[in-house]
Amino acid sequence: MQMFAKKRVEILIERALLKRLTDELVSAGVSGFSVVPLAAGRGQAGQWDSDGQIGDAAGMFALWCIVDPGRLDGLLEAVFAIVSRQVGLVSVSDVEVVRPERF
Amino acid sequence: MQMFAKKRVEILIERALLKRLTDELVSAGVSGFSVVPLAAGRGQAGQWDSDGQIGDAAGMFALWCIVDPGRLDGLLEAVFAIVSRQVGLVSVSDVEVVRPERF
Amino acid sequence: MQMFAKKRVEILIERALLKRLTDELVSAGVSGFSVVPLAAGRGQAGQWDSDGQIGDAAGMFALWCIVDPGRLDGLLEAVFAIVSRQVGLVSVSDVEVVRPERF
Amino acid sequence: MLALAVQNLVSPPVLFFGMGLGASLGRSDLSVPEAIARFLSLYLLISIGFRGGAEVAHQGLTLTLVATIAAGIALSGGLPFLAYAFLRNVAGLDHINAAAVAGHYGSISAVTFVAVTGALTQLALPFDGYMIAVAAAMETPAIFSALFIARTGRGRTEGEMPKDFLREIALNGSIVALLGAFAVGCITGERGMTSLKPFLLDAFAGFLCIFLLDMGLIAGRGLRDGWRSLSVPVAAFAWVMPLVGAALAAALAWLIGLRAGSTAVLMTLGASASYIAVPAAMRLALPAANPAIALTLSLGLTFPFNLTVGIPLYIAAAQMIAE
Amino acid sequence: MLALAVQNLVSPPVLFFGMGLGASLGRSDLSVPEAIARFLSLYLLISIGFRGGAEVAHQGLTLTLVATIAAGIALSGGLPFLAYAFLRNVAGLDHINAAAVAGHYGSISAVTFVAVTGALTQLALPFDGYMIAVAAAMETPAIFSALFIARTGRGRTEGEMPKDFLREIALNGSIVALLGAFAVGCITGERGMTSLKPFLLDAFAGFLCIFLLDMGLIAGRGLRDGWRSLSVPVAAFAWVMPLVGAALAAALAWLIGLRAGSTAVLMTLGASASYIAVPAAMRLALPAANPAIALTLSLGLTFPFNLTVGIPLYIAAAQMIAE
Amino acid sequence: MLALAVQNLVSPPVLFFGMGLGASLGRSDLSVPEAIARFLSLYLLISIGFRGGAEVAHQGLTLTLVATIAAGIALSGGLPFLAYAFLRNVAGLDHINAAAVAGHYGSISAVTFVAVTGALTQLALPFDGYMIAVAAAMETPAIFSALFIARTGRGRTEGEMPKDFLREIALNGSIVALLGAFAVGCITGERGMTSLKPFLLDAFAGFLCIFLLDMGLIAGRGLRDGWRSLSVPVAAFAWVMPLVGAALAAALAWLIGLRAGSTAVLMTLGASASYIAVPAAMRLALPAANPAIALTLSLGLTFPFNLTVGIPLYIAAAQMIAE
Ligand SMILES: Nc1ncnc2c1ncn2[C@@H]1O[C@H](COP(=O)(O)O)[C@@H](O)[C@H]1O
Ligand SMILES: Nc1ncnc2c1ncn2[C@@H]1O[C@H](COP(=O)(O)O)[C@@H](O)[C@H]1O
Ligand SMILES: Nc1ncnc2c1ncn2[C@@H]1O[C@H](COP(=O)(O)O)[C@@H](O)[C@H]1O
Ligand code: NA
Ligand code: NA
Ligand code: NA
Repeated sequence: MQMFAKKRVEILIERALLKRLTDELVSAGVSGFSVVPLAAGRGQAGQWDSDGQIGDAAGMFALWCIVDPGRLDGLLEAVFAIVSRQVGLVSVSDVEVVRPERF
Repeated sequence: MQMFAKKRVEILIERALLKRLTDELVSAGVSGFSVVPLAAGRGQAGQWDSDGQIGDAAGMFALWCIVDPGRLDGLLEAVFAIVSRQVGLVSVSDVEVVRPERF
Repeated sequence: MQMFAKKRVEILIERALLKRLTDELVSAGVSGFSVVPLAAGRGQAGQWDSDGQIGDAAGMFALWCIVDPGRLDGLLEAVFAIVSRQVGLVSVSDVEVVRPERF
Repeated sequence: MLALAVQNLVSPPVLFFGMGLGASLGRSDLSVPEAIARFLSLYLLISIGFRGGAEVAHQGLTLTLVATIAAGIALSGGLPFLAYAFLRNVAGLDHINAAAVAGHYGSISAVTFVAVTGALTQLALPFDGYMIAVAAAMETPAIFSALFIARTGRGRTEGEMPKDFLREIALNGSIVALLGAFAVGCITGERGMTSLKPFLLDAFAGFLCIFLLDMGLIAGRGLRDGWRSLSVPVAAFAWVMPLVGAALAAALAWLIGLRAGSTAVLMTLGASASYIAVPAAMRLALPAANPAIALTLSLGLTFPFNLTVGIPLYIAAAQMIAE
Repeated sequence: MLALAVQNLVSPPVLFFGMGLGASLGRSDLSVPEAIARFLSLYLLISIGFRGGAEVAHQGLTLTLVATIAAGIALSGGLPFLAYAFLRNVAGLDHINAAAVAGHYGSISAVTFVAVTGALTQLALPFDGYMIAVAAAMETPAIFSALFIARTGRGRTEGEMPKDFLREIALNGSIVALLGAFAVGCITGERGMTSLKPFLLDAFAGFLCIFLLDMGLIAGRGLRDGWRSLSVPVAAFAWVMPLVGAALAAALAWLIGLRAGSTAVLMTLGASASYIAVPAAMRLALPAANPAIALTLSLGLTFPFNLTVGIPLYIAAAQMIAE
Repeated sequence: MLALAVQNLVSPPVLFFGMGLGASLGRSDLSVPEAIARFLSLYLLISIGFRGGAEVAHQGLTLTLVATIAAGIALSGGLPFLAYAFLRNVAGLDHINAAAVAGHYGSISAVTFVAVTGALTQLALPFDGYMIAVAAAMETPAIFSALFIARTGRGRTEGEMPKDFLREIALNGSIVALLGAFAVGCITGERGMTSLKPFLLDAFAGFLCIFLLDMGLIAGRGLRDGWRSLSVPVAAFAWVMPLVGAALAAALAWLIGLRAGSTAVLMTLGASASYIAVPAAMRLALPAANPAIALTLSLGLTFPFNLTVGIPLYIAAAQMIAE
C-alpha cells in the first residue's frame, strides 16, 4: 500500500488549558486532533494521579494531531506563541498514512 | 540492549465499530493490540467530547498494535477491505522492541 | 524551530505493578512520565475489556517517557532487571522535542 | 389539557432538561461524566423494567397483552416506511440518510416512556405494567425495516447485515437490562419491591433529573453543531412524525380497547424516537449514513417536543379515545 | 461551644474526612474514581441549590436578601486585598502567587457551606434559604480582584484576561448547577421537593460522607507533597485568614441584622476558600502562579480548620452577635 | 432448608447475578462502567463496615469477640495449607499456581459476607455486629500463608516479598474502607445511623443488585474465556474447598460457643474466596502465577456456588450446631 509521510505532534496539557489549545489549533488551520486523558504522571511539578484530584482545573490530557510536514513549523509557532508559559511537553515524530488528502 | 525493528499501526475507530475491527484483526492473525479511549477530538465530522455523548454508539478509541514489518501490508489490506467506509485515521510508525518473538 | 532528538519509551503494565514500575523509574532518575489507561486489549493472555473487570489488580496502563538517547540503555536495563517477569510490552521510538533541557 | 401541559412543563425533570439545554447553548462547561451517564441510563432501564415486572406479577397477565405487543411490533416495523416516504418526498433527504433516520423513528426512547408514566402517575391515571414489555418489543423491529428500505431500489448495495448482527441486536445491552429487570420484577414481585423500593422507586425522580440534565446538555450541543446541516423540511419532520406515530398508535390502541393510561403510553412510544440503541445499530449496518442528522432530529428536536408539548397532548387524546 | 465542637468533630462527615486524611497520609491505595468525585460534586451543588430554592419558594423573598447579596459580593471582592497584604508583607510570598492565593480566599467552598448548614440543622438554628444565592454570588468577584491585584504595580504584565474569560467565569459549571437547581427549586417548590426528597435530601448525608472521604484523601496527598514548599508564615495564613474573613462577615451580618443562623452561614462563607472553581480560573489568567500552593493551603489547611474548629466557633459567635 | 434455598435463589440480588451471567455467556454487550463498579465496591464496604460498627456501639463488645477474631485469623492462615495440599495432590496443579489459588481461598469475599447477612436478616436470625471486624481480620493472613507456601521446597526462589509489601497489604484500600467505616459506626453509633440510614441501609439492596449484575457479567466472561484452562479436578476444588472451609469454621464456632447467626457468618467467611484484594497482592508477590486460574475459580465457580447452594446450607448447619 502506498504511504505518505506526515508528522505526529503530541502536546501534554492541563484540563484548564485544553480549550484554549484546541481553539488555537483550530484557528491555526489544523484539520483534526485527538485527545486522551492521562491517568497519572510525573514531571517537574511532581507526581500526580487522576483519582487524587479535585476541581475544574485538575487532570491532564495528551493531545495529538497528524499534520503535513509543511504545516509543522507554523503549527508549533502558533502553539508556543499563545500558550508558551503553560504548554506542557511537546514532541514530534514521523508517521505514515494511507490517505494523504485529509491533512 | 539489542533492539528489533517493528511497525506500530494506530487506528482511530468509533465505539460501534470497535468490536468489528478487533474481530478482523484477530482473524488477520495479529498477536496483540491495545485500545485507549479518546476524551475528545476533531475531524471532518466536527468536534466532540466524551462527556457530551449518549448512547451505545458514542465514543471513539485509538487502537494500536505493534507488528512485524512483514505483516504490515497484509494487516492494512485486511483492515481496509472490511471496514473501509467506516475506519478512521490509520497511521504507521517505526518502533523498536526488545523481545522480538511475540509479534 | 530547532528540534532535539529524544527517545520515547512505552511500557504496557498492569495496575497491580504500576506503582512498582514508577518507583523504579524514579530511582533510575527519569525526569518525567505519563500514564494512560487502556480500555481493552489482547495479548498472549487473551482479550480483556476494562468494563469486564473487578478488583484491585485489574486494568492495564500504557506508560511512556521521553528520555535522552544517552539514558535509554540504563533505563531499559533498570526496568527489565526489576520487573522482568511481569513487565509487559516495551517499545522505543524516535521523537523530537523543542526544549531539550528537561530530559 | 393546558393546565396539564403547564404542570408538565414546570416539573423538575423537564426543568432540569431545560437547564442543561440552556447551559449548553450558552457554552457553559457544565458536564456529566460519561461513566455516570452510562450508569444513569442503566439505572433507568432497570428501574422501569423491574417496576413493570412487579406490576405484572401483581396484576397477572391480561388478555390484551399479546395484542398490544403485536401492535407495538407493527408500529415499530411500519412507522419507518412512513417516515422514509416523508423524508424522501417532502423533506428531500437522500436515500441512505432517510433510511437511517426512519429507523430511529420506528424505535422508541426509554426516557420519553418514563416521562409519560410519570405524568400519568401524577394524574392518577392507571396504565398496565406490561407496557414496559411492549416498549422492549418496539426497540428493534424498526432497525430491520430501515435495513430493508436501505436495500430496496435498483442496484442498491447499502444496508449490509454484518455477521452476528442479529444476535447483537437481540442481545443489545439496553434490551437485556430492560427485560432482565422485568423478569426479576415478575419473579420476586412484592417481596422484591419491598427491598428495592428505596433505590429503584424513591430515588428514581432524582436520578432522572440528573440524566435529563445531561440529555439537555447533549441536545443543546447537538443543536449548536448540527442545526446548520438541517433544512427546514427535515426539521419539520421531527415535529410532524411524532404526531403521525401517536395517531397510528391511538388507532391501534382503540382497536385493542386499551384503557386511557395504556393508550397514552402506546401513543408516546409511537411518537418517540430512539437515540441510544438504534444509532449504534445504524453505524454498523448503514455506515454511509451521517449519524449527526438522526441524532440531532431525535434528541435535539423530537425529544423536547414530546417532553413539553407531545405528552400532555397524547394524554388528553387518550382520555377522549378511551372514554 | 465546646460540646458543639466535639459533636461536630465526631459527626460522620468529619470522621470520613479524617479517615481519608489518615489513609492518604499512611499511603493507603484507597481512592475514589475521578468520575464519581465529579458526580458527587455535581450532586452536592444540585442538592443545596434545589433546597435553597425550595426554601425561598416557601418563605418568599425577604427584604434583607439584596443587602446580604451585596455584602457577600463586597466580602468576596474585598477579602483578596487583605489576603494579599498579609501574604506579601507578613508571609513574604511573591507577587504573583500572593495574588493567586488571595483569589482563592475571597471565593467560597461549597462543602464548607454544606457543613455549616448541617451543623445548624442539627442545632435547630434556622437560617435563610436565600443564603445559597449569596454563596453563588460570592464565587466569582474574588477572581476579578485577584486579576486586578496581579496587574497592579510597575510594569506588570501578568494577569491577562483571556478571550471569553468573562463568559467562562460566569457560566462556570459549578455556578450553573447551583443557580440552575436553585431556580428549579424556586419554581417547583413543595411539589418538586416531595418527588426529589429521597434523592436530594435523605441520601445527602451519605453522598456527603463519600465526597468528604475523597476530599480527605486529596488533602492528605496535598499535605504530603506540598508541605515542603510552605513556609511557616504562609501556613499560618491558612488559619488566620478564615478568622479575618469570618470577623468581617460578622460585622456585615450585624449591620444588616441577619438572624443567628444566617450570620453563621455568612461568616463561614467569608472564612472558607475555594478549591474547585477558582483554581481553574487562576490557571487561565495567572499561569505563572504555582497551583499547588493555593490548593495545599485551601484544601489541606483551611478546609479542615473550618470543618473542625471554625464552624463551631462561627456558630457560637453568631449566636452572641445576633442576640 | 429447601424452602430457604429456593427463597435465596429467587431473591433480587441472586437473580441479578444470574442475569449478568446469562447476558455475558450470551455475549451481550451489557456492561457496567469501571468507575461505577469501583464505586459500588467502595459503597458496599463502607455500608457493611458502618453497620457493623453501629451494631457494636449498640451491643458493646462481648467477651467472645477476641476468640472469634483469633479463630478467623487461624482459618485465614490455615486454610491455604489445606487448599494447597488438595490442589497439588488431587488436582495436580503446579506449585506456584497452587500456592496463589490457595491464598485466595484463605481470604474472604465481602459480597458473600453481605449475602449471608442479608439471608440471616430475612430469616430474623440475629448475628453479632463484630463479625465485620472478623471479616476484616481474615482478609490478609492468607496472603502470607500463600507466600510461605510458595517459598517452601528445595531451592525455591518464588514468592519474593517486595519492598513496602507489608504496608501495602495492611493499608489496602478495601481494608481501610471497611475498618474506617467500622470505626465511624462505632463512634457515631445511633446518631450517625439516623443520618446515614437512607443512603447506607435503605438503598443498600439496590446498589447490591447492580454490583451483582456486574459480578455476573464478569464471572460469565471469566467462565467463557477461562474454562478451557481448567481441568475437572481443579474445577471440583472450587466446590469442595468451600465445604472444607465451612466445616472447619463450624468447628471453631462451636468451640467458642457462637450463636447460630454468627456461626453461619463465620462458616460463610471460611467458605468464601477473595477476588478483589488477594489477586492484586498475588500479582506483586507471585508474578509467575497465572491470575486467570484463581479468578475463574473464585468468581466463576465458588462465588455462585456459595450464593445459591452454600449459604442456605451453612445457615441450616449453623442452626443445628448452635442448638
Ligand atoms: N519526560 C516526560 N515523558 C513523558 N511525560 C512527561 C515527561 N515530563 C513530563 N511529563 C508529563 O507532563 C506533566 C507535566 O510535567 P511538568 O510540567 O514537568 O510537571 C507530567 O505530570 C507528566 O504527565
Ligand atoms: N489529523 C488528525 N490527527 C489526529 N486525530 C484526528 C485527525 N483527524 C481526525 N482525527 C480523529 O478522528 C476522529 C474522526 O475524524 P473524522 O472522521 O475526520 O471526523 C476525530 O474526531 C479525531 O478524534
Ligand atoms: N502486539 C501488541 N501491540 C499492542 N499491544 C499489545 C500487543 N501485545 C500485547 N499487547 C497489550 O499487552 C497486554 C498484555 O499482553 P500479554 O502479556 O501478551 O497478554 C494486552 O492485553 C495488550 O493490551
Ligand atoms: Na417511535
Ligand atoms: Na472566603
Ligand atoms: Na475463605
